[in-house]
Amino acid sequence: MKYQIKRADMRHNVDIDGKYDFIDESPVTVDKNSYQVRVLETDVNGALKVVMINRKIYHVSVRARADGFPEEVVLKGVPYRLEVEKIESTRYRPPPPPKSIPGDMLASMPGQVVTLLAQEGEQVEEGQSVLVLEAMKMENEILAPKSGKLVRVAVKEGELVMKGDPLFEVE
Amino acid sequence: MKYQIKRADMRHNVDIDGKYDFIDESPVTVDKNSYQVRVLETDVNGALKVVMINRKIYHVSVRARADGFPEEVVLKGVPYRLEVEKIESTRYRPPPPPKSIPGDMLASMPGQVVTLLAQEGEQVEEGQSVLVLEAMKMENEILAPKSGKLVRVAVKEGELVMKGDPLFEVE
Amino acid sequence: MFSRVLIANRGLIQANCVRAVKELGCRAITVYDPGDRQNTGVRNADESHELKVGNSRIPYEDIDQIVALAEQLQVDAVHPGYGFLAQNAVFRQRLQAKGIQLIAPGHAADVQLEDKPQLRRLARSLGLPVLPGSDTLTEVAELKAAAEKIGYPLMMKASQGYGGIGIRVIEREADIEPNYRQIKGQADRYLSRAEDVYLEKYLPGARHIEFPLARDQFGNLVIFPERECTIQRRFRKVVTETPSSCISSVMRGRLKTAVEILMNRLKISGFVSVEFLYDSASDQAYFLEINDYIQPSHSVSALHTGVDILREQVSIAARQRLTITQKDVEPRGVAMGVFIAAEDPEHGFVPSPGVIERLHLPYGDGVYSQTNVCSGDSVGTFYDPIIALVMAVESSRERALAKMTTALDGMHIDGIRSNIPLMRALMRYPDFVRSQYDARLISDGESRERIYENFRTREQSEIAALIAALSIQRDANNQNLLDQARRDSRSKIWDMASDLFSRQK
Amino acid sequence: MFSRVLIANRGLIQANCVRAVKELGCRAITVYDPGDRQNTGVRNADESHELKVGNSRIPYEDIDQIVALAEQLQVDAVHPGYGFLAQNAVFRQRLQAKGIQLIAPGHAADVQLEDKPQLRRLARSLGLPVLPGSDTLTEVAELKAAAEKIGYPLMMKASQGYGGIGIRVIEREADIEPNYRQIKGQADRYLSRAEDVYLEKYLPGARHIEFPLARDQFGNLVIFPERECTIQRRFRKVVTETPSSCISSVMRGRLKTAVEILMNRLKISGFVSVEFLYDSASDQAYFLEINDYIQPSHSVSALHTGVDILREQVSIAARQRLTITQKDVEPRGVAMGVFIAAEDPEHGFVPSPGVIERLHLPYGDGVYSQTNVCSGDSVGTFYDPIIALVMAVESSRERALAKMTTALDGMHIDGIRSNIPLMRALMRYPDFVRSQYDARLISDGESRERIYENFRTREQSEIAALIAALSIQRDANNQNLLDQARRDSRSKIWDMASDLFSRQK
Repeated sequence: MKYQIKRADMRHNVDIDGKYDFIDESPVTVDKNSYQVRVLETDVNGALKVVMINRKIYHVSVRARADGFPEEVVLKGVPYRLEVEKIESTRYRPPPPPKSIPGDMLASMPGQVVTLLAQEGEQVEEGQSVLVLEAMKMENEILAPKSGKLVRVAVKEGELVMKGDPLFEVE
Repeated sequence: MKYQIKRADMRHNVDIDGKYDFIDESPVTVDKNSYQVRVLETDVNGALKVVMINRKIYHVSVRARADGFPEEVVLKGVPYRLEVEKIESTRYRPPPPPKSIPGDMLASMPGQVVTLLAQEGEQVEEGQSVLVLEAMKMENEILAPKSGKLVRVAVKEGELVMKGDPLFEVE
Repeated sequence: MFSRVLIANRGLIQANCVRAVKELGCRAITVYDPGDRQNTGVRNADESHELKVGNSRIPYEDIDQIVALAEQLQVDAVHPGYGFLAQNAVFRQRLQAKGIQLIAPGHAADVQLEDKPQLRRLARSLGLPVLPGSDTLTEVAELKAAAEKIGYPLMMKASQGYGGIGIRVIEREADIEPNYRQIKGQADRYLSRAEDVYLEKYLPGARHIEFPLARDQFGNLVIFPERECTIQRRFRKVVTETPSSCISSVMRGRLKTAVEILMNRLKISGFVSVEFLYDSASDQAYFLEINDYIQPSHSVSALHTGVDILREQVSIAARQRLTITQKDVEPRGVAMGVFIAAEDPEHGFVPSPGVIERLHLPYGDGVYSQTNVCSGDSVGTFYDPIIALVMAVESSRERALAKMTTALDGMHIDGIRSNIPLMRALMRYPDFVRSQYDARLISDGESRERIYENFRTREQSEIAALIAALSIQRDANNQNLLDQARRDSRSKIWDMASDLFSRQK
Repeated sequence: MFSRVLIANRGLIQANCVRAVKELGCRAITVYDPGDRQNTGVRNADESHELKVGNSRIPYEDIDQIVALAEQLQVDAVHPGYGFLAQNAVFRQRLQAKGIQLIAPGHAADVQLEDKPQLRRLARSLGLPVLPGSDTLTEVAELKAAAEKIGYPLMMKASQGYGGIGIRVIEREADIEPNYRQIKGQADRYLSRAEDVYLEKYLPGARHIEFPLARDQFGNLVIFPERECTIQRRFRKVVTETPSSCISSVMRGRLKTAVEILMNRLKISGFVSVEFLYDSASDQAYFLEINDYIQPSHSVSALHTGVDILREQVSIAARQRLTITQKDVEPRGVAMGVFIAAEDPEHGFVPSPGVIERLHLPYGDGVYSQTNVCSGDSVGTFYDPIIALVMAVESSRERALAKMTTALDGMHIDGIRSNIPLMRALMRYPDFVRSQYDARLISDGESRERIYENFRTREQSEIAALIAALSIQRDANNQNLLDQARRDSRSKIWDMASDLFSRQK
């Protein structure tokens, strides 16, 4: 199959032959270059962990969107945000990118809410600090994911939150 | 219960009260000294791994003879060979020490037999080299455990052995 | 010398203090959070005492409990390490009341090292340049008036702040009130006089230079080669270089003289570092503060000079003479240290807790690493996310940079995110290599993205695309196999599929 | 400079070579046994090639495979590290035939560094003292005759031996034949001329001193402070100190001059160390051999002097000039290194394979550790059991010893046996502390037991007895509970028992 993948302002064309399972070294073409690829290790779900490319070992991780399509590849620790734009195949199509940014914010780590910087009902701008969460002895400002009305603030100052707890929602 | 334990040319009298389980700090008397003892960690079989004695953490391991009685205590890595001589209790008695040294020698590690230094049927002295086993790129001389006749040599030069394989037997 | 010393900290500094105290022939006693029982320092101490975990979840900050224990254990002195209670005046007083010494610098009776505005006044009176700023203030109106006089941008700082606590950049008058509220809120949990703040002119383009030094009670003074620690995130030091690459030897001499004057006036006894801001545009340095605790970066100076700084520190506190002279610390080459933290620079340095599946530290000629974790350990969220210090020593800065670059390329932490990739990228970033940067270099998001982008080559971008495509391809392939299997359950395809899956594991 | 360098080794030296080669701007290519894929050096190399494992089980010694790979990959040079093929003349010739350079010292055409009897003759002709000994011999009768002339005890050594391979102490004539057979048997697997041996007078009371040095193709020579490596087990170095504590500065000067004469005569280009035996009773030193490969102990010299020895070594091989001068390596304090091995000194140093459950390395001011394993790794039986190097630097030997003692007390390996306890005991042993010892100190069983016994205090003995008793007591207690439970199955005792067991886990 042929993939078109956008990374920053570059577009890469990746051509992968379906007949390989990459347990042995097999070729993949990216733009004008050919790479010899071998999968050395995957996790229990089959996600790529260690890949050898042109004889160099890469520890990788692939972060997927909710629909399962990759949105970030971490290569030897360096994150590459990318988007799968096109797949040439009779059977598979990339889904359209999500239309709207979700406005609810969940705690990404356990911690303590030390300061609320905006009130329920207020209008907030994208990137504005809504509250300060302290974890690992450091303050983390939690920003509004988009501009809009702060319809709900789910926590109080001084409250302890666990990872995944809802913090607030912007509409 | 009271224990008498011999270590090198010293005899220690240990007095342990049966009512403690040592999950909390509890006293044990050794000779004229009292020690506060708490068991911090055991393995799945209940064998001691980490013990706090007078507030100092000791990582220990106890090696037992075939009959289950301790013969070596390793304290922060230092081995102490000892013998339980007497237990004052109505129910428990230490068994007599084994009467004869077994004459068969098993491989204590995987390796390759590189040289046989004595032939089957030969008379050997305790401590005499019978064969050389190479493991980890180093030669290990395997000695006769007692004096007697080498009744069986179970391996050939060049042979690979696994841990526990019989090597030879002295009678 | 002391006979019993309590070490009230965790991790690397705990183990290092246990070591130093034992080398001096004292009994090393320590405390631990139940979750820290495996820590090296706990295993090595002559006595270890488990702390009860209260509501604060951080027993190392539990003054009542630690003071009670220190008294009960009849220790002569307490080593606080850094962070936690290292600069807590209440802790020091409580110990003093029990006749127990906190291992912290002694000084002239008429000054308080933790009162930063007072130190600024004193430094100015001795002829040291200090930045325009205010005295201690507690009212928003006063703060606004003082800010007007100093001019924006400026820094608002808790008067007793340390370690990045209670410090904010103020761009305009409207920022004063909310920031004062936030500083007070944070300081309330760490400092005894949370309402005290002061203002200081903000020099965004300046570099941070500090002179570590030891001075004993007999007035013997040794000033170590200065450390540069301009690369910070959230006002915490990430990269340390010694000596600094941005100051001339004339400036170095001038600052050393200033340090000497200040130390003799303050009658310091102990180990401190005197911090300056250096503005390269005007070739002017300003006294900033005195760090009156042993800093994590001290390890870089120890490697550079061969001096056991911790041992000297404990020894001075016990009223011993310094065992080194100025000659012993003359610079020899360049040493560099990078703190590796379990945090995610891509997402505003949020902590990245989790299990370290595997940890590869770099080692080699001139490359030395230290850590307080093992493969298999969990990184929690309650403590400082620093998990390792990587150091390089070389004959020149150019070589030290090359060595640090290769060292960081050879460091891997599987299982959690860390700042390693950012540090690798930083070592290759032209402005850093040319020593033309300031404290915003990695703390500013846009600047950080430039550093990354410089590090992302065309080839790596192609490989990232390849990985993304391969990841879908394999999903699709697995799907194919399973689809076919469902259609023809009598075929051998189930075996093929299960074979494929088992080979992937 | 080279453009592509193949590193044919594993573990710490592989990672260190990958690092050095990358710092020099070359492409670092390496090979690995499939079981070593996680090794740091493999992850860090620009290219890694998996070796096929043949019957020998040690693919790093597979000359055919590695030479073929080196040719196919078009490398300029091969770094052999130490051990394996580092001193294999066949390997060197095979590479040379393909136009590939082995990174090993160059020398005058009329000598062969691996031929030890030849070197002994040459050294004697230059006026260096050598021990009474024989030329290369291959017949038992000749060996007996030569031994008669030299006098017992003596050493029988494979002429091309290295790293403890093919070396035996001979006490009497009857030992000659069996030992010759054993040496030949062992040498057969490592050396190309296994039948060649020579005899040398054995000085049991002597100390081992070696002078590491670098000499480039332009004749520039830098002699590093000497290393003492008298503490050995099975003729392998365990403890390294630099400089040595047993020779006077007059002797040091004399030996340095001897080294200089020898090196200039041999026209060495590269990094070697020249080893002497020093007999303190007669204050006389004897030339022993030239170690023509980078030694594991080089890390101690690198820490002591701040010189990147590996990088200089690769750079000299690439016909570059030395970047250091004699002044750069003047001794500054004392450095000490202890090799930690997964072996059991209580049982004749047998290897102790197994899984490292947890590994705590010591770190601190002046304490630097290096390892090639992680917690959770297995220690196999096919490779060298060295798993870590602990180093200390200090201003004096006394302080270095105190530091190393505390460092070793703070090192823990859970899961396997190691030589750590013996090393802790050694650092406290009066003869070692007073520097009055010889090479038998830890290799001799009785001497080793004395070292242990000195370390076993009355208190520790009591605690050992306590642990033994406690261990039985708990077994008995558990038995009681279960006995009672069987008698009265309606009681709550099952719950108590299962509760007790679950709390123990």
